[in-house]
Amino acid sequence: METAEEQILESVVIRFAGDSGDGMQLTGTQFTNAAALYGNDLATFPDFPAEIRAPQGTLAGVSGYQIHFGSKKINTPGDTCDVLVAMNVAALKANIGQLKIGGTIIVNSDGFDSKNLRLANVPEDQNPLENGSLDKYEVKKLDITKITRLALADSGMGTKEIDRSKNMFVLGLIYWMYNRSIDKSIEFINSKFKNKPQIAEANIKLLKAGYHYGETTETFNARYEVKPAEMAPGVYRSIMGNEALAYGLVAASVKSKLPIFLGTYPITPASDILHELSKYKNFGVRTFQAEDEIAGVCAAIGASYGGSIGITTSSGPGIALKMEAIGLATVLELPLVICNIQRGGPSTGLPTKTEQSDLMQALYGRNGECPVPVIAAATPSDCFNMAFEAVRIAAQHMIPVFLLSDGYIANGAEPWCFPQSKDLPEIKIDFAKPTEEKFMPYARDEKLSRPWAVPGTPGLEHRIGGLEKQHITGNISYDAHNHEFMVKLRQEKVDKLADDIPLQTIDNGAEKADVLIIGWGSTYGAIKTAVNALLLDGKSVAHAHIRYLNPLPKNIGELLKNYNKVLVAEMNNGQLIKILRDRFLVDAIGLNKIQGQPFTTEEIKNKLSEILG
Amino acid sequence: METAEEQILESVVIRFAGDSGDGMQLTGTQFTNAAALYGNDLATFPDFPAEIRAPQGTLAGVSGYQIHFGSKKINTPGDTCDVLVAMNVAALKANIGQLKIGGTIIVNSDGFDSKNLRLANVPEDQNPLENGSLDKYEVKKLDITKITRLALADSGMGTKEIDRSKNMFVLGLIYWMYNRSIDKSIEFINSKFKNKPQIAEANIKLLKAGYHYGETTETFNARYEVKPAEMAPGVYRSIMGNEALAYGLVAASVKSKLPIFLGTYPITPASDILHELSKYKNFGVRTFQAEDEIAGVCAAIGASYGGSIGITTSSGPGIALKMEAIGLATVLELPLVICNIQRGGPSTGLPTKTEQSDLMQALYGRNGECPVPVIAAATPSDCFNMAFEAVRIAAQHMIPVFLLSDGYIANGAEPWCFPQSKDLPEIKIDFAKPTEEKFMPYARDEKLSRPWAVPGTPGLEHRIGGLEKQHITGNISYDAHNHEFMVKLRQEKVDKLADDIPLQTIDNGAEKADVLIIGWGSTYGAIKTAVNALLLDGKSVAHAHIRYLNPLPKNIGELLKNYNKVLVAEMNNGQLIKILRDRFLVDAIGLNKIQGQPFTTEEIKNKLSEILG
Amino acid sequence: MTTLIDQTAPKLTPKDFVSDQDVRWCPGCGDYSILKQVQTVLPDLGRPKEEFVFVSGIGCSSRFPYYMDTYGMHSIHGRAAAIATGLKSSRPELSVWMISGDGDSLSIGGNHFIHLLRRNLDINVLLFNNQIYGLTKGQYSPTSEKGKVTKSTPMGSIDHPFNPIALSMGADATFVARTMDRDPKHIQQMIRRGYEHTGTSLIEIYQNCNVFNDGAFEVFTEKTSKKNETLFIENGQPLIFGDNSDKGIILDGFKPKVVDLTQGYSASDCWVHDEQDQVKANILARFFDNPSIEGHLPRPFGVFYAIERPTYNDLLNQQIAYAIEKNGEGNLDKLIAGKETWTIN
Amino acid sequence: MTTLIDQTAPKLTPKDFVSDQDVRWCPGCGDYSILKQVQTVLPDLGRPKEEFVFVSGIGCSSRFPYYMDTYGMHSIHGRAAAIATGLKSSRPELSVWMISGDGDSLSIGGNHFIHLLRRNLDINVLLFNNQIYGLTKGQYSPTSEKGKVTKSTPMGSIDHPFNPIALSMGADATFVARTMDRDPKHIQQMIRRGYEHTGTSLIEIYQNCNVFNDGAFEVFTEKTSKKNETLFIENGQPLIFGDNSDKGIILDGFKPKVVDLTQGYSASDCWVHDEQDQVKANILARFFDNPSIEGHLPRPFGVFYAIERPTYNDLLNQQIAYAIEKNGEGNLDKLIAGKETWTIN
Ligand SMILES: Cc1ncc(C[n+]2csc(CCOP(=O)(O)OP(=O)(O)O)c2C)c(N)n1
Ligand SMILES: Cc1ncc(C[n+]2csc(CCOP(=O)(O)OP(=O)(O)O)c2C)c(N)n1
Ligand code: SF4
Ligand code: SF4
Ligand SMILES: [Mg+2]
Ligand SMILES: [Mg+2]
Repeated sequence: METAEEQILESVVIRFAGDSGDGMQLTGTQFTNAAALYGNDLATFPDFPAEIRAPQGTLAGVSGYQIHFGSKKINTPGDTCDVLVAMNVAALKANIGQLKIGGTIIVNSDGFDSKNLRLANVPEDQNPLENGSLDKYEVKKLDITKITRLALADSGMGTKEIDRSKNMFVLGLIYWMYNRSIDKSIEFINSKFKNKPQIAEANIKLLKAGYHYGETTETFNARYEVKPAEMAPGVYRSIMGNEALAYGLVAASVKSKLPIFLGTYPITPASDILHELSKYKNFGVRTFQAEDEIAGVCAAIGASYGGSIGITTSSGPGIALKMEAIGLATVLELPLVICNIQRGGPSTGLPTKTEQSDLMQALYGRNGECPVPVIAAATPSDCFNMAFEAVRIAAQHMIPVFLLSDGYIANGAEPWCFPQSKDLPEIKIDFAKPTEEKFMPYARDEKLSRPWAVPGTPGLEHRIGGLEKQHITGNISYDAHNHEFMVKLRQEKVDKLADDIPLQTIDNGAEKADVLIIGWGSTYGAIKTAVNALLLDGKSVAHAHIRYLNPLPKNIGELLKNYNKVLVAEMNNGQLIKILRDRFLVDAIGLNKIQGQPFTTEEIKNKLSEILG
Repeated sequence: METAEEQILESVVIRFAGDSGDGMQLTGTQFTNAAALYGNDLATFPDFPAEIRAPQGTLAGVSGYQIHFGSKKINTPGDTCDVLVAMNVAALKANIGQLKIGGTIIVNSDGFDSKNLRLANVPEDQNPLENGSLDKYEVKKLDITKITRLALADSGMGTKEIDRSKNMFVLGLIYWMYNRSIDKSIEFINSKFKNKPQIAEANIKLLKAGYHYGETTETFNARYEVKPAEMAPGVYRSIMGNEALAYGLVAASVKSKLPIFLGTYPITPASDILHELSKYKNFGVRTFQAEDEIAGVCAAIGASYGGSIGITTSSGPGIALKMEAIGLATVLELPLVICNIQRGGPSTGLPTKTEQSDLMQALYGRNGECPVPVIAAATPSDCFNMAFEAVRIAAQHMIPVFLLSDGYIANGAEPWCFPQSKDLPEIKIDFAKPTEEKFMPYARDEKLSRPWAVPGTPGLEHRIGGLEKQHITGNISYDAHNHEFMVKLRQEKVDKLADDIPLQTIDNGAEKADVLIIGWGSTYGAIKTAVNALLLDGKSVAHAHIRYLNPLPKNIGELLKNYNKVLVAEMNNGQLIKILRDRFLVDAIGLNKIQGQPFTTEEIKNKLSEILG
Repeated sequence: MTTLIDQTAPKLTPKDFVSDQDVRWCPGCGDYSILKQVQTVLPDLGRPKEEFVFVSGIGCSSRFPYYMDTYGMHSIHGRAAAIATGLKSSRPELSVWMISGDGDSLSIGGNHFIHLLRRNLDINVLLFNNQIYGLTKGQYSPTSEKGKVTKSTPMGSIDHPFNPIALSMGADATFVARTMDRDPKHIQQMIRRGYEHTGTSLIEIYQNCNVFNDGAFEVFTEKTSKKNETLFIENGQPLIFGDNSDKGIILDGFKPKVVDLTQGYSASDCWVHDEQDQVKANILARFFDNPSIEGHLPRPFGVFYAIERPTYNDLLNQQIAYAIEKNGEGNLDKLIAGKETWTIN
Repeated sequence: MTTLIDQTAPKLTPKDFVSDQDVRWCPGCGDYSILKQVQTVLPDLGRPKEEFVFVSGIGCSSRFPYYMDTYGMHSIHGRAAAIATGLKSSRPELSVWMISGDGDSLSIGGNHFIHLLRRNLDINVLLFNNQIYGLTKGQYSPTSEKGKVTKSTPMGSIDHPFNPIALSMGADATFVARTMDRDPKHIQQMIRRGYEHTGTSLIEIYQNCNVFNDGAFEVFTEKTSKKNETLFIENGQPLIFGDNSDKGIILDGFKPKVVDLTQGYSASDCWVHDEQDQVKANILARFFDNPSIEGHLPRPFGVFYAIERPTYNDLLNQQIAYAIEKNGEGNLDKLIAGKETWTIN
């Protein structure tokens, strides 16, 4: 019964929005998996409140999930959406601004009753479903609550439980609209509710109900087809940043033969790395949920001393607490990987929102002259690469390494043509071995790295500590010139790392142009899309994305000279730009967004256009 | 019996050096007081080991105290010394490098026996008293130990106790050499050993013995006179930086009528501020020795919320621990003064040595965009002014303020023409009062400061916290634009403080010149002296000393344009220079010393001369 | 806005303590009840509301101050005790309350917690123990039972949990009590007792997190099991519990034993609770078995221990007063001048 | 440098544990004796020296590792417990020792300290208690007695001090002991017992700081008073002390009382020490009066409490082993691929 006409689209953005309890994150994730398996390229953006479950029906309680999928290369979750699912007034109110003119709204009309209007602070006489304010959109009004209750009337479940299945109806409907199979979601439901067959059945029933609703009713006069994207050949999966980061660490552990020890304390949005790694005990991964962040990082340092690769994960406030210990690790010259999944600051700030405002903290947040390498991941899948790199640098150079990610890529998803284990490079580690000579714990190799001598090795007994050490012997030294020498040596050790990282490349655009836009971290997708568009318009613009923030790649200074203007886009009030201005005395311009939200492509395009004049 | 000829000198540098147990710090302080009371200008530099009492006789155990006093303006403790007192081989070995050719050495010959030679790692056949290596100096060899034992033979004291009085003999001798009265020291001894008259008597006996030794023996063929300095009229006292800092806080407390609450944890070299303030309970000063630094700063924040001026003191590693809480105070917008008495870093580093390497930490050491004012004291007495300023800014602007000092000025002394209470400005504080309207805790005045409403005030009940707040109401807000607005507002609040601080002046030299040397903090004296000398030589050089580091005085950009070259001298690896380069794109040059020791005048002169060409 | 300085001001009601902010806990969360009981008790304490200050850390429970129309601070994770210490030391006349969770006070804030107890500041501590990290969505906490499967312990937790009452006793607390979210009257009673105690009053509150740890305290709160699984202790009263108050606790040497009061034992055989007996309070603190163990002891609720000891805030302010009395109010000019000065004309 | 893998290698001597660094404590400091006793005991433990690791925080006492010719780390203030936890969890076969001071472990490091005890990692903790901050030159510490005049408390301290033994019991330590710097044989005995214990062994060592707190433990260490002021407890032995072993401790209900064994009481009346009795260990822990108080109890030395409980390090490594056994060693390709993949050709 194919009543609806079929249209082919290049890409679509859907935003699911509802109450925290409405299961929008799950709906989004399920649709994401289906789109990924279908072969679309995609990017997602979950956007949820800081409360576990803020009061139902209120603006504070709205939880959103946006997916952008298409048959072309997708770099961002989309500035605006084509379809908005709104489970209640609050969800509509909070998200309508993002909907394209002419876009489709699927609303649960039950969520627009007097109570919901009141909770969302909408006067009774301004019900958006009735006051004409949605005239510029295509509104599909469904009483999803009612349908759900009817469908499950004789399931024997209570109303509260029944209502919780509403999202499955929505999912089914959207599957139908975009011509997707519901099979994988059925599999998922069956496995999720393995021990609650009644609930599994109810969910499946509604999923099908939603699908059939689309097919049967004439609510929708069109059905859409978004063809698979043309992507490089290979095997793909869908991946989120925190997952990728955890895999990257495990991969590096396998490739270096160093067991992982994670010392950490839960904090949003970093906790998922702990959750992931705690599952991989059969890789020899030890996870230690410590009493606080300080204990987390210190335990990691203890483990590194013992020959593991010590890792610690956190977000801004937790990272602040770790700084004293990171200073210790710097002087001990032990490997340590510090993952900061940044969120909105300062202080507790906006815990569930994204930001890039901890770069300066990573670079300078310790007492004394205490330089450490800092690297940053650009996309969800890039978290894998950079986590691998962080371990490699830390272990081969005997140094603590900061890996910066943020809430946006940590929770965002994209298709990933993942590598094979055999194609990943080995990370060669040589533990110190006893020799005839007296062991010198602060002797150095050509990388200026010192030997890693692990307890249990006969003959290499030695003591290390946080007081200034004598060059070579590692004994305590209060000598004035030794101190200056060691401070400079630790700096040189970081600087020399520039020999062991890739040169900076231009990601997009010409080697010489009018404007160079520089980004780092999660702004990659938005900048890429914006620059792509401008290049198509024939604009003289280029994009460089810095993954290695300290030391900077050796050629950056040279590269900057090839552009008349330099724009530095950051989700903070201007941090990388300070470094570039200081280092290269270049009059770079800042594009800054500090809204807990990623850049839109438009914002970047507009700024670039303004500069291009 | 005036056998010795008298010479008049403009200034003299004496360095007392001995074992940690030899009482050199006390000797130095006593002589300092005497010189100060006599009317000399002076500067001092105590230099002691990290251990409480490192093994006797070793290089690690050497404790030194240098005093530079004169009839002219004295700005530094002196690059080199005229007189070196060395109580043993180790003390001689560690300090001989600082003695001027032709200078006088007073040695305790008993400290050069086989045991002492061995402890100081000097081969038996290279006893410096015998191998001619001291030929270029005037060596006065005295067996001070023997004299002391003889003098106190029938005191009834044990040898160990007797030996501990050696330093009094030295002090008496030096008093004689420089024509000073021993009366004040006798007073001091009597009051110090009020309950131990036997020890008091022994000390006085030796003090006199030293004095008489100079007078009687013909060891010294000259006696020196250093006339009082020409100083501005006024009442003077001798002052050390940490003392001055504590007084400045108390003065600000009196002038603002805000009681002081100090929440802190001991750490070198900041502990003395706690020790000082804990004595002033009759000023209503509450000191809380907390369980750690975090509790210290948090308790101060709690007290500030209650209407006290919350203060916390520490050094690098402790400051690192406080950062999360300082972020909270920034968002709470409560007054807080954070005093960092900097020491050698990173990590535990060189706890008893000086450094200026925590500037970046103060500016950027927190998560998120978290700007706070940073100011720095330039000399021991300037600690008074800047502590007063820190309280004023914190309380009037409702903001945490960093006050930077360091080990050098914290323990160094100088004469101080101290102010009268009546001449100090009032610090006007208006606590919020109930009005007809609903209280808005985040409403703002023209300084962008919010009201300070203290618990106990009826009608002003309100809640504050570390989550992002809504403008004006202070309620939690996750709104994207409000967040950006608040981040910028907090930055603007700091920037606007520039209206409330003095413009930058040129301390020395012309308004336009070839080279401008910029310093901050404790480098003041050395730069001043060096620039003075070069100006006398007719060189085109000037000195600006920055006390307000964030925000910078408004005219700094303009001022920099008046000089062809800018040199930034810092006891770190280049921190302020980064800020200036970033802000003003000026190709400033760095002069950096990271040796745990202050700059010498020579070092600065040499660098300036090199640049002047 | 009424001004409450006037002593003849109308008596406060619970509503006066309700702030204008929406309460944002999950529906069904045990925190609601605790909030309500605090709002119920406060008006009765005869204190103007501007004298109350609620200080919290971070966690679901720590959102509490926002919902109270008093002074309040939602601070940072684990540090409420330290902030409250500064406030109470400098403003001893205020009524300072600390709100915290098992993570907030026993994990990251553990050090401030034990130091607060030993210093004995006059602060009322409400410790919301839900045996889970609620706000960060369900990791195990220092009070979670061994073997607990959570997001961070897929194979079960291997940490031996703290016994908060025993830890508090070890830290020399002067007032130690336990209550539960589902017994409003008892919470009210404990809050009142805590308020009346001069010194730090530690009140552990079993609080159900129905999202991440539902039913953790079910055996103690559900009608069917409550009477047999809980032991309500009262000063001077024998330890009796059970469906029909038919069970008692006796001490066999130092070993507590459950006896059947219908079978040869009577109330007068039972151990009589004495709040001032440290040894017995320690024994009671160890009534902490897993309720699924055969022959386990019931879980005590009520005041375990309450003694008087000078508070830090009193001692500090006494020193201040004494210093002023002895040396006179500080004279700034004298202070700055120090002992020795000289004059240059 | 000899390699010690060889089991037939020559037996180690104390000298083998002396590093090449000069010992830099003040002459007369109690730390010297403790160092010596550790160096005396270690060779007897039958372990190659490369398996020993000493981890310390910051403080005079924390310089200890530098003087031991073993692996060691002098870390940062208060964090030794956390560092040792990471090391022992990942390298359970090493013999891990933690050296710390009363400030290091009970002030800034208090939280890690109590968490270490509850988790029960197999680590030997030597807590050098000198009731003062030595390294920072003499401020009072969390174990200093009330009223103590120090640099930071010119009018006397107002903090009620921790009782480290009671605190450790409250934190569910499995091994709790006390000894003193001036009793070499006893330290050695305690160190051996601690080493043999599987789990965290907390050994509090009274240590004289002759520069900033001289004589703090004089009544316990001086010949003239020692016998009457100290009570050496041994498992299974009656609690007897006094100049001629003429005094005993009996329990009057729950109240310990000193009795005169020459006057009607005999050894068999005395309380017999049982290391596994938590209640009695708690009572002993409270033998903590100021020795100047009339009728005070003697201060106990020895093992207060010792029970077995699975260690965190064992449990963690068992989970690892079990996971490998159950799921096979991790396959990286499988992990990365996850559950669902698709192929583009
Ligand atoms: C410094 C820091 N670390 C970690 C966090 C993340 N965090 C917030 S609340 C919390 C634990 C919450 O547990 P609990 O204290 O028991 O409170 P509940 O939510 O269960 O009421 C954690 C780990 C944080 N906000 N700050
Ligand atoms: C983070 C930090 N805070 C403070 C200090 C200063 N500090 C070093 S040791 C110490 C206390 C020493 O006391 P204790 O632990 O009892 O050791 P002791 O010297 O008495 O052996 C303090 C406060 C420090 N080094 N680091
Ligand atoms: S997560 Fe648990 S503790 Fe937090 S509000 Fe929800 S039910 Fe309450
Ligand atoms: S200060 Fe005290 S504890 Fe430290 S080394 Fe000296 S005597 Fe020992
Ligand atoms: Mg909890
Ligand atoms: Mg100590």
